[in-house]
Amino acid sequence: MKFGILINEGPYQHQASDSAYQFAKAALAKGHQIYRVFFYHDGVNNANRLTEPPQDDRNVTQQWSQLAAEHGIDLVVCVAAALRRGIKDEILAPRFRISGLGQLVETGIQADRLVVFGD
Amino acid sequence: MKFGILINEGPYQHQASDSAYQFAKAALAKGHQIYRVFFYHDGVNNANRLTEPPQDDRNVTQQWSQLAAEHGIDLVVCVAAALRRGIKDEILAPRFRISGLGQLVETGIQADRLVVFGD
Amino acid sequence: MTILHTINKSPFQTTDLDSCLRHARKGSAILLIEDAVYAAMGNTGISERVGEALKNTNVYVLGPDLDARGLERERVVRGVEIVDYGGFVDLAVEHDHVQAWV
Amino acid sequence: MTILHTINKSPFQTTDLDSCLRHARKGSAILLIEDAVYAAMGNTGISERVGEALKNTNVYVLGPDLDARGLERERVVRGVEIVDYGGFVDLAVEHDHVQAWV
Amino acid sequence: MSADDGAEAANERTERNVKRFLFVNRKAPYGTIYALEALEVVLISAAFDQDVTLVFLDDGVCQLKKGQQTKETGMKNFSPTYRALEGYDIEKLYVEKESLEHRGLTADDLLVPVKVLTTEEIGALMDQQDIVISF
Amino acid sequence: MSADDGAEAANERTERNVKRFLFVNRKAPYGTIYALEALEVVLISAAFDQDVTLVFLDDGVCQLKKGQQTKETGMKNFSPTYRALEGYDIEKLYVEKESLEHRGLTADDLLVPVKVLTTEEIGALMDQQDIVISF
Repeated sequence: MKFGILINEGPYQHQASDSAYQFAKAALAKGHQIYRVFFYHDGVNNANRLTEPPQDDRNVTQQWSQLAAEHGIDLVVCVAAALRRGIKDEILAPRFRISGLGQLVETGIQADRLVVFGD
Repeated sequence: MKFGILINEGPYQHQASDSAYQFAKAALAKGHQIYRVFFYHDGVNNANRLTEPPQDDRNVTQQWSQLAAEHGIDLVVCVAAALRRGIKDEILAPRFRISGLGQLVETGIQADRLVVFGD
Repeated sequence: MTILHTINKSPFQTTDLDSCLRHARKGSAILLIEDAVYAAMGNTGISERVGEALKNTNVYVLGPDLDARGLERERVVRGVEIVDYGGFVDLAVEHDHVQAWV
Repeated sequence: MTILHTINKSPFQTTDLDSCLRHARKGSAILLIEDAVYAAMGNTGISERVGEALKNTNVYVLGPDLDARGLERERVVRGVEIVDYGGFVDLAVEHDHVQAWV
Repeated sequence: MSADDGAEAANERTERNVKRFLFVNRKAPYGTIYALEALEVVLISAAFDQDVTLVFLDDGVCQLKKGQQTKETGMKNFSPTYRALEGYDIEKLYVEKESLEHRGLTADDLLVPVKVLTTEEIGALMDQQDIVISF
Repeated sequence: MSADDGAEAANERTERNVKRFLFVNRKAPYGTIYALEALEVVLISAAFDQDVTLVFLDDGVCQLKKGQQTKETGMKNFSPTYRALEGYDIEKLYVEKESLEHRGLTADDLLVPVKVLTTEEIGALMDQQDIVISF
């Protein structure tokens, strides 16, 4: 089955991105496909490559970059939400790309299920 | 009177930073002093100079930079919270500085009132 | 000592107002800001609770946040005082400390 | 059609669980994740409400989120089923759509 | 409200690759950005020619309150955009009766014409969707 | 709990430029970061030789639940830090009785020794502070 994932909160402040990551890993392990992960609202902050958490903690951004590299997942950051919050190409982590909100609607159309992780 | 202000949320997602800004302006207009504005948790995202909201909306980061320039306000971003969220000197807006959590405790000690704006 | 309690979340969505009201002592002040301003309105499911609170505490609401949400000032519960940001500052000065129920 | 409802906020702090329970139709499923896992625990101020919900809906709770918060699996309300992330995925597959009460 | 629009309409949707999108608005405006950014998604969705429905419940009903004046807070008043939805052929706006009443509001307090539904009817509406995006 | 520690102690605090800091913890751990980052402020405050008190109420009481195991969620288990507070001479930890009971918990469920207070007593404690930082 093809899953779309929507993440509405930034890393660390809320568990949303962690939960979505665990969900995505479990879905892949079961042979499902992740059609796209769309980052909206403060979710765009997950794409900031400058993130540098304490060494004994997970790096949420790197986890997404790596999962995307391993499984060819499309990580899309909403351009309007990103501009508002200062997430631009110059600080974008690997495998993330900035695009329009249409990519979220398209995810809804193409994926079999859309799972939302929020505040 | 000397006010300390603590901001716990990033710009736009929550009203916290807007409310704090209006409070600070009103306090200054009444002849009070803002001892320091401390940015903690996602509040550190207020310091991202790459922020570029739509033209018909306020620029929360610029507002703080300008208010600080006009009134000599100390804008301090917590280093631990900032590292976790990828806010570093290279993207720091004018007049913000990154420092330790001790600056928050010190604000509590030195200011007559500490006002917290959060989630 | 007297406290200025601030609440910023909708009373319909979170239990923050409830918790504040349980802890606020006689003579303290409560200021409703941001999404908490809905608590100041009359004829809602929680207006009575706010009316009760007025017996022991002074309740204020931030006018600019009422206006932003299109809440008519004349529909505010009787006894709740409307202040602007300057009034918020004054309240912070007048009380010994400010406690946010974030 | 059947819906998988997900809730992620503490039932003691927000009204999200209440709202979900009011809208969830007979036969739908509710999955408690993140801070909503407190709703799965027995002997709390809201356990009864969850017990009521079990009559019409299937209630699940995410085990890893229980563990993170130190909530003993044996103290979970009888009838609430504990799943892991793989179980979350299965539930999403089994239902026609997923609706988050964020 | 066409609670069940029948097998014919369903078939037509499948052929045109049209899905039923439900946007669930449950948050008050201004305190958080969800209402504003939700509206941005809704507007974009219009360009995709999908079957779009908006439902406002809990504090979401407050998004539609008339007379919003944000000047003194320094924030942008985005409420006029709700009036623009009709121009994008987004016409299915449902508001929950119980949520309105609990907040002391009636349909007359709202800035756009909406259909008021009961909790039961909203629950039924949710059941009929393909994609639910909640804010 | 020394509800009122008298004029003498108050004078001594003023001379030493010591303020009464109250950290109010009202949020559950892990769902949001507030509990973890609150603890970081508390630890720093110890270095400033202030009069520090921690109060846990509402969902904040859940921060102290024994047996937290975060491995499967991928998050960091920060609960052992509460046990370290004593080493920093932060010993005034108060937990609200009503909040515990409402969540089906008792002091035995908590990972550090605390003093359990009623809502009324917590209210009194709040009144006696100079600085209140809430998370």
